Amino acid sequence: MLHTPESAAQPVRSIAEGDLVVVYEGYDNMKAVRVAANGNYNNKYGTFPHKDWLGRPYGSKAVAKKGGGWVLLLAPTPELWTAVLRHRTQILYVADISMVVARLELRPGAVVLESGTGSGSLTHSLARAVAPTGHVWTFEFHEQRAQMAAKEFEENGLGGLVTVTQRDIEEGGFPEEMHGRADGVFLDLPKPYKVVPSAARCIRADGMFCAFSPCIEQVHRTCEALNANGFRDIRTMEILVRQHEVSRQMLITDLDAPPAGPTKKQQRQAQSAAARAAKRQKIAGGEAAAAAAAEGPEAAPAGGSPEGTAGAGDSQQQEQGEQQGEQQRAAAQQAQQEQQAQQPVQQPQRQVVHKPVPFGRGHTGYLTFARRVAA
Amino acid sequence: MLHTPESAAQPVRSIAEGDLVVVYEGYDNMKAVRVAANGNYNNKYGTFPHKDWLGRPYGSKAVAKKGGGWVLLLAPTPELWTAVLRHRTQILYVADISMVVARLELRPGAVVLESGTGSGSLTHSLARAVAPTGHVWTFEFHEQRAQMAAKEFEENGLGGLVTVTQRDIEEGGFPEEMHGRADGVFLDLPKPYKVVPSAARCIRADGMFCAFSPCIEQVHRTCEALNANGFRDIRTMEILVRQHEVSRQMLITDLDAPPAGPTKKQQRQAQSAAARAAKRQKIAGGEAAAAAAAEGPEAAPAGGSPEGTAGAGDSQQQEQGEQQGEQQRAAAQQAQQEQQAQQPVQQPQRQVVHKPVPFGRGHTGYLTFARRVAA
Amino acid sequence: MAAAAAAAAPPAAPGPAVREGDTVIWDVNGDKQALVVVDGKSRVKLGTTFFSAAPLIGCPFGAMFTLSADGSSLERTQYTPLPDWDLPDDKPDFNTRTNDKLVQNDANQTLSAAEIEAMKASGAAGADIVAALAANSATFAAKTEFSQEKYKKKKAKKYIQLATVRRPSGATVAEAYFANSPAKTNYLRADTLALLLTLANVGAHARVLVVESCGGLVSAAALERTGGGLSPGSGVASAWVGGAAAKKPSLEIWRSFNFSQQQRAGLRFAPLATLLEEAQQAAQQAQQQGQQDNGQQQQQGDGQQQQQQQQQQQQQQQGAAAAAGDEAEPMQQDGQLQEGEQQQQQAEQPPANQAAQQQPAAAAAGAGGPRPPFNSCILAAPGVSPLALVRHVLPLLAPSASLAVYSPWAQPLAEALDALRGQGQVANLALSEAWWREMQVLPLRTHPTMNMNHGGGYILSATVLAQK
Amino acid sequence: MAAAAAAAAPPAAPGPAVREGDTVIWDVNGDKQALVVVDGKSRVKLGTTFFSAAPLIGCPFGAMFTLSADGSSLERTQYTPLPDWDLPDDKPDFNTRTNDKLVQNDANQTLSAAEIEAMKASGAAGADIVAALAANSATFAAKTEFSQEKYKKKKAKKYIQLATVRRPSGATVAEAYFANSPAKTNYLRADTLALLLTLANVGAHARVLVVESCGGLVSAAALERTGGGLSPGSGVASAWVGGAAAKKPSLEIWRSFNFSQQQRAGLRFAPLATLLEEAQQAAQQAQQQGQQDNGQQQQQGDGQQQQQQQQQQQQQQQGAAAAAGDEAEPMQQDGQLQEGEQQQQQAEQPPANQAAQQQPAAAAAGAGGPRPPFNSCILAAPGVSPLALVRHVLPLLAPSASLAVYSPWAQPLAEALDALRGQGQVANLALSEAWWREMQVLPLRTHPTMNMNHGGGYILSATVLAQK
Repeated sequence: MLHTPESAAQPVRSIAEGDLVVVYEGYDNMKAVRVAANGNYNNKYGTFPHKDWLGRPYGSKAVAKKGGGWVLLLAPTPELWTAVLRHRTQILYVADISMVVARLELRPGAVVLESGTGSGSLTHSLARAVAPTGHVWTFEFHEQRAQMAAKEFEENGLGGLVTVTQRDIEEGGFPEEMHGRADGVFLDLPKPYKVVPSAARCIRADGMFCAFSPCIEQVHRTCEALNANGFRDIRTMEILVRQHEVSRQMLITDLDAPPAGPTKKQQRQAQSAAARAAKRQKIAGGEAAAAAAAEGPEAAPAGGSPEGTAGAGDSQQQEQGEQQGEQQRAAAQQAQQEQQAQQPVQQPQRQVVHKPVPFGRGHTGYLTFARRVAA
Repeated sequence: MLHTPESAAQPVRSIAEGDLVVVYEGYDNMKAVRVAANGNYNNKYGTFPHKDWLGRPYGSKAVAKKGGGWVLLLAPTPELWTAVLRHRTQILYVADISMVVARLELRPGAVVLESGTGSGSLTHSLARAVAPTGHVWTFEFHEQRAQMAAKEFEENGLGGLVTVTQRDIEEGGFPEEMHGRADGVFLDLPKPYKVVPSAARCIRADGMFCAFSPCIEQVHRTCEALNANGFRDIRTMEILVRQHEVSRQMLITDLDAPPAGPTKKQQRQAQSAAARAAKRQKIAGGEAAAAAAAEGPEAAPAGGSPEGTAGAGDSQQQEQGEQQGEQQRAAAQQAQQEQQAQQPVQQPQRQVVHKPVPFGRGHTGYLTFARRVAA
Repeated sequence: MAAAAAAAAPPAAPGPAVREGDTVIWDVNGDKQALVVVDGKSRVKLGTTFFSAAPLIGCPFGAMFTLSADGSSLERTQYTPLPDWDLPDDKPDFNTRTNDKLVQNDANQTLSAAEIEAMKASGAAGADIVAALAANSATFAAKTEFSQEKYKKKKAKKYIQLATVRRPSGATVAEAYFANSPAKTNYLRADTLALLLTLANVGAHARVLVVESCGGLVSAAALERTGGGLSPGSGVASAWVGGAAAKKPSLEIWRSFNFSQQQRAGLRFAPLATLLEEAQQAAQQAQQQGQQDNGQQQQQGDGQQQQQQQQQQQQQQQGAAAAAGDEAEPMQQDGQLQEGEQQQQQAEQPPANQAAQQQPAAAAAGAGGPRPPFNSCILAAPGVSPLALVRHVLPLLAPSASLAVYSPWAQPLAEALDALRGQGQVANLALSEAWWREMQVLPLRTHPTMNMNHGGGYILSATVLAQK
Repeated sequence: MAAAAAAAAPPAAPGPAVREGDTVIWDVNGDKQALVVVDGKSRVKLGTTFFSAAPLIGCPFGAMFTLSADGSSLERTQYTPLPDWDLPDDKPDFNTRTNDKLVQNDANQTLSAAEIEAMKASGAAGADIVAALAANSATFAAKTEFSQEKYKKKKAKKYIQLATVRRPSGATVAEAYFANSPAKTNYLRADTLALLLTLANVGAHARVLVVESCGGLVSAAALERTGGGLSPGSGVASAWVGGAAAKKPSLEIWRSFNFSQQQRAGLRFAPLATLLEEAQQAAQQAQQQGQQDNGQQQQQGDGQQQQQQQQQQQQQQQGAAAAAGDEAEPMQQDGQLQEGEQQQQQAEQPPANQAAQQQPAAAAAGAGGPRPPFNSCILAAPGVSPLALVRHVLPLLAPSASLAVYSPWAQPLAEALDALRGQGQVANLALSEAWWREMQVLPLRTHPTMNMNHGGGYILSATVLAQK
């Protein structure tokens, strides 16, 4: 999960029994798998025996026992873990995480307190930031969650860096033995303002405080408490990340030409090309690939425009197309290229364009930072 | 300012004495001018006698008496007025304005109440939306401002559509004679929640309410008051507009080639080409144009990169360059094209790119809409 | 508390009511919207059942309906304030609990299915059932605020069926399509539409040119803003590319706007090629006229002459259009959203108050819609190169006309801006992006919404310059 | 109220203190920041005067200074809570007034210039003067909240001079440059830098490759996160394009980070061409070794062998680097912000605790910085085509390495994504844009800030795949 002296000495790492592998099927479609000598990974593309993976470098492609479907075997990172972990609570995502780690000014050797542990998404990044000599003390009110988190940290090799404790921080504050020891404190609690006095006792001079609150009312009370409890540089901020989808569009430039839709023959050609490509490449699920090619997810012109390429779907299909695994995409591309090669003059140049993925994550929470007064 | 039966019959309008003209010198650099037979417009590019403008169509270029500087004479619109009006208060800009007009569901014939009038920026757009048979009743607490606004509306030809009244709406509510008469109410006041009961009396069933509040605390109280006073579909939203700057960038693709900066000779050529272009075109300020060309605002590669075109400035200069008037820009482009023509093989293709203008307007206010309950 | 205050709010003055033949937006729980033509035969869906839309006739827009206690009919219902606001700000225990002891397990509801059925049978309101479910959930109190909201929303969806009759307007129709069938309006967001109308300076007496692939939404919203053809020459021309012989694309959303005959007469459909030909003819005539009237002040002369020509030409064109079938296409209710076939079929009948539109009365002021030159232009056809399209329509635009171009992709607009900059055809060029966001405003629970639409797209705007 | 509570807050446990030779960020009023090397000779500016920085030595980071009453020296000052929060939420008259009767006129201040001077002379704090000005302004009370804030900020800028001694870190240095000399770090925003470090999986023991045109900020921030070369092979290689003979660009910002000798030893500067040559050599040797060790389990063998080779090579390289002047460049303090020539000159002296870095002690673990393959890579050189650069560095990256590419423009990254997609070299491709915003949180005045930075740029991220 984290870099180690071993990975520093040997960055080309091989998969071994007991390893955690992130199996990548497509963007936003990944699973965490623990490698067992007699284990199998199954998905709609087929069965993948773990033993075939052993000794191969991370980043390799694994092919299914039958049918030619494939997946990618990636080395786990805190970011990939965030994408595959089991949600026990609402989790923090990469934008908030990166901001928290940066503005808590964490670095190797730092000591950080976290409450609550939740699903442990942030905890992995905190551990990476303070490794190898620092420590994350993380507290969770909910007993079952605390136990599950502790088990996961241990399994993911963070046992020496992270200590999980079941404790009601809002009521009892941080344990006394933490006083004066923290370089940073992170709170993701309904009432962070109740914990500000305790945090002030824990954070050394010039150390940093951060609270994550979805609602502005809690932020307001937290800022007020920070101002009254020996903090300054109180700053509240929000960070969102939006993803852009990239496609090739064929925009009409000859405005007097009557819109010539593709002929039936061209449509048939495109479909059979896709089917051939899928078969020849032995990629997963020829049927799915052919369907994707027929939809032409990357080549569809703007929905609603009467002009279209072979079997182009409307924009909605196009967006679904963007979310499809790279397997279908590859087949569709292959099919298109084949079609283009066959009809070089009839296919105008497509332009690469990008736009934000329209329906995305919005607000997650406000991050409030403050610096402990030196004197 | 607004479309009229006359402009509908004759959309190619000519400038006449007494007209309001928006003099355009560059993006974000415009002035409102009232045309007088013996008037002169002066700027750094020269003197422009108004009489030269008479009878020419709006959208024409006017050339200075000496030196060849030019400006553009645009017909006023509510949007251009928002860009040139005198700020007596914080004003609403196009994004908020468009949202207010759309979600108040204004249309020709509608009756709308506004408080306060402020600088009259929104009022112009409200008037356009309800013209020719509707009416804007606008109220302003501040006496001097009310008088100034009334004068401006009269001068801009909105006299028959807009009535300004000096009144403390927060304390006294809308006048009783407005009860039941409004299709929409717009409030831009420190305490809009105090006016909600009066607004409820004025708005007819299924009519719309809108309040603009910079701070969330006022929004909160307003929503609570709306819920208690016969409104539903209470929605609070924010709309920002960011501008993108478009430039041409030459990105390095040969990564093994040593970075060859432009020769002194090339630099000299670029500068003299710009100077020639400025002189030949008789565009304003040859000196400024040459300077812009030397800076190469549109051709500068990413600041900090050691490779550059002739005299390319750093990114900061580049951004200033983006803000420059089109006059310098045109000269710079001309100079570059000339230079490219002279050295066709040494100038790689530049790519058109865009990015948000980094330092822009952020939050303006929250817009809270609500619909008056039918029964 | 809130309820008491609401009782004190006086009844509103009457607003517009639903007439037979009107289109309404039938909005169920704020989740699903359907465009329905209200007549004796059409039906609306609430819960899982279709009901006759007849009870809607004569109702004020904004009226709300629920199921009757026995579920057999629609019932008008009175609005009551939302209970969200009853929570005092200082309620000590609110928002305190985390899911601290909660073991994940679905058997926490003590209210049995039979009891819930009994409540429904006895005519309990959906809101009461949701409240009962929350009160009888062993885990509800231990949930975080977010989990509580989620739980209540889920249950409300199941047990509360509240429909609102909304008046179609640019804003409400845009939102209904965007939420239900966004592909039909090419994902045009309501705020982007609002910006386009503003940046293109659309208003009464404007001569508006629209080229769109948004199903007619842009043309209809523009027509609403012009009030129809209120004066000779004004209104909206909705045009398309592909030469004079190109088939008209689907642009039928205007049918949902309940335009009067007179308003409808301000809307015109034509291939761009036809408009370009008209512009050329007008220019030739103007030139001839200009040579004759050489002594007059030229611009003014052109104007008067052009006006006369236009009126003549419009009258001619009207006859021609009727003959050529400009209006003769079938009344497909493309605007149909989410609802089933039954309504679809109803909707395809021409509504009573729109059927008369081909009658001679349409020959009133503005009839036939505007001809070039236009002083307002919206291009919202992202499948067409924006640069090519702007250059194509420039001959149709009057000097100082306002131009706004929409695309979901920034790059084609950026390239258009780059190519148009400094060429003397347009000024005031800007490439803008709207960032729109809703807030949840509730006691101790105020924050921007967690789901967000990032797809507002980009707008290129400019002012057209006079050409020599 | 707030002040009383603050008095109750116990003093904090001690944190790090300023040592002679350290660089600090001298932050005046939160408006202007300067990077200053603190030694006996350097000077810092407060108000209009330069003072010796000597009093900073030994101070805790976070210490605050003001002018002494007579303005002749720096004085440590105690923190007091901000008065903004003293306003009770229910104060009835707050935020009520609009500028209702205010006639625009500047002669509304009843406090004379002489009186203000007298206050200053008598040692009144700047905050007191601002308060007096507000109290004696005839128009202050009638102003809106926004006008009041603006007024107080303007006056505070004039009368309050408060400097804070900040510890340089990735976050604080990035913000200082962005606020004061953004061109020097190529407008890289602090939140974008943070995202790059996360998406590239930078941490202790990582082997990081950086190619940047941000003055060295990215390399330094990455080195901070790795803790220096904590283990053999780990650390940061900061590289540039242009062939083996290309001049090293300015990458000196690491000098502001107060790295220890050992940490600094994990940072390496080299042309990309040199790294590519090393990678090729390593591949050849691995192949030879692989042929010899044919019986072993191959991957593991490669690893061990490679490790041994690396250690050998690093030792060799170190000597070579010293000879070739890899470290011999002048200690230009490029990081100097806003301040005058005096400090610039000071800063150009090598600070005491950094001067030793060429000594043999640097031969400790990680010395010389990492060699290929790298398992973490940040490309932040927007002047170089992202596609060309990614393809160029791919041979340097280990399978499953994390890659993050920054550009202020989306289009070059989109084209790179399009070209790389489905080619089997990388997976998990994403093009992201960060949207970052600060809030003002104050009683009855909570809202997002009115000025906003839209220039966070775009990030292309991916995971590298194993090649056959």
